[in-house]
Amino acid sequence: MKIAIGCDHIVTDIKDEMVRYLEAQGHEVIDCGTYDLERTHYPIYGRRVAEQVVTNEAERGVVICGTGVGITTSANKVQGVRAPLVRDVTTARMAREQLDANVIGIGGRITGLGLMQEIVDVFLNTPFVETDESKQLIASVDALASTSRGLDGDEIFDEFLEKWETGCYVD
Amino acid sequence: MKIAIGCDHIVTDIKDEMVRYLEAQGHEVIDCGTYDLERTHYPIYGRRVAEQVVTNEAERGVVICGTGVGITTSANKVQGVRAPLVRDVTTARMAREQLDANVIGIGGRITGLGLMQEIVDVFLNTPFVETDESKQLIASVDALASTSRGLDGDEIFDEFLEKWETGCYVD
Amino acid sequence: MKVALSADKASEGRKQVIIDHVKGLGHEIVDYSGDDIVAAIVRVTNAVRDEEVARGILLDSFGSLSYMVAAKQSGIVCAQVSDEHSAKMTRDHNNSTIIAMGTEVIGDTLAREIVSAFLGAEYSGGRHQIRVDMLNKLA
Amino acid sequence: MKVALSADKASEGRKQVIIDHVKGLGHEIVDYSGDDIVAAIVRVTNAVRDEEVARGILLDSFGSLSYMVAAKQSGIVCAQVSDEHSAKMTRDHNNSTIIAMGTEVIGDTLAREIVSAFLGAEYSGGRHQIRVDMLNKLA
Repeated sequence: MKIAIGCDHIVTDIKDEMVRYLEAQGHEVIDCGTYDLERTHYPIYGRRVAEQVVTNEAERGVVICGTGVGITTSANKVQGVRAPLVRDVTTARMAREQLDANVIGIGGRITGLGLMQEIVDVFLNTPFVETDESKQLIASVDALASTSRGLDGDEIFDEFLEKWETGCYVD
Repeated sequence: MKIAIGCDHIVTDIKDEMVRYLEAQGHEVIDCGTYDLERTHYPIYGRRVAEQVVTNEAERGVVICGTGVGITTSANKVQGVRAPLVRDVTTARMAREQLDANVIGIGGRITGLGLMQEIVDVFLNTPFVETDESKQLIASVDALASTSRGLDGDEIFDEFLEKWETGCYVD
Repeated sequence: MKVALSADKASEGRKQVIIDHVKGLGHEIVDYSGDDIVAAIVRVTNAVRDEEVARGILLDSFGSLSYMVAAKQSGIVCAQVSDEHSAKMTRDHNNSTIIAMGTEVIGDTLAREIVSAFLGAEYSGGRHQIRVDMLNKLA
Repeated sequence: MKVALSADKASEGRKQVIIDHVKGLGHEIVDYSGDDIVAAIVRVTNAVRDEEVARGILLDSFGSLSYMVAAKQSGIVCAQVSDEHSAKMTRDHNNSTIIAMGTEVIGDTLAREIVSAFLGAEYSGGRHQIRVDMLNKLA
């Protein structure tokens, strides 16, 4: 399977481990970054993974940040993405069966690597179970985020990165 | 606080991170090993941590292996240890309040480092709430493992290590 | 503070646990649940965006549907959580104003503790705001 | 296979969920619960050690009491679990024959899935046996 993966700088090492794990299983991985430990911003990578999935460049996406909330929410803000954020195998399985989830979010500072690998295994291997109810729910979800600028490219974030460079975002 | 810590070779890096975290908070850490990635056996380190705690060399213990089951069970087999194995903050808090837990077990391949640190914070900072019921439960637990060889030293495992060296344990 | 709630039919028992807990913490709770779960979630996100309420709590069997629907709403940061640390950190770092929880995954006391952690934590702003601005730009 | 069960009073509802699930998986389940929770746990560990049953499941509010009591029994390897991966891996690596779960922490479906993972996994022995031998030496 072709899988897009993304992370922020808090969990780059964990993402790299996941890339090795997926490739060892024979999957083709599109690594959307980040690639090092330099401070960056999760929506950049969540959007990139989402774009790969909704344009069918990748069949599924995996996104990881500290709690998973930031990067998974950025992926969900792209129309057509259905991304649960999970800490157990069961939620991953049910999101595939009931909601045909196409991206999975995990918190790298919340969930350990062994559990994470099993979550991803089940996410990749569980088929969608189509029912009238599930089709209707998915249609409702996909109709949302109609104002999404998820396919407008990395450039949509430039205005904020310029403000960042000029020191507008300080602790 | 004086804290004994132990792990197996699967999670040495995570234990080392936890040692740094605890020392940065001003705790004194007795690192019972293991110290590197060479294959070893969790009961050695679970027993050592348990011994530090029940002989009052350390006030509390922290044990980590892959799932946490092996090393936490070895600590519990030492009389006087009360060690929950947790994946959430609430269970750690309640085990302090209700059972005066003196060792905490966590799975390094199950739980991420951020959640792990909060679990340990709460484990160290939550006081025991003494009630008639809790005193009675603790007395029941402490009466168990009366045949424990937990204070007989590392040597009790020598017979198995000899068998290991001669290749009696093969996959 | 004022807290909005939505729950699916299967989470009726958990809903009562959460209502009692939120009230016990001294907050007001408004129940937006209804037959159409997606519509109920959107009512909660609208109430949060319009500042009729300060926070939202979404309950369904696994939390995923509630999370996806809320996360897709413009200007909303929602967190799907099953642990107390995430509930706290997502306030601090993401300025999440809504959490989604799975009734079939989490027990009563853990659910209460997650709510306490979420309602008790504040956003720290600063460098984190660029990421929230980026989320809001996406949708 | 035959599975032994103990539950505290607060876990009565969860106990029924587990009984139904274990039976649904085609196994026999024997309820050892009683007024004295510690005594009930020991009855389960004895049944496992005497091979009257193949596995044990222990339920109480947080799982910690059941776990400590079972782990201290001679020749018993018990696992306190709240996720499916641990339930599987602890069979594979530790030859655990008993699991302890916290009713207030885990939801119904996650509890069922943990039981399925635990009952469906086998011990792989080999290098892992030295550690189990060491555990049994301790108590």
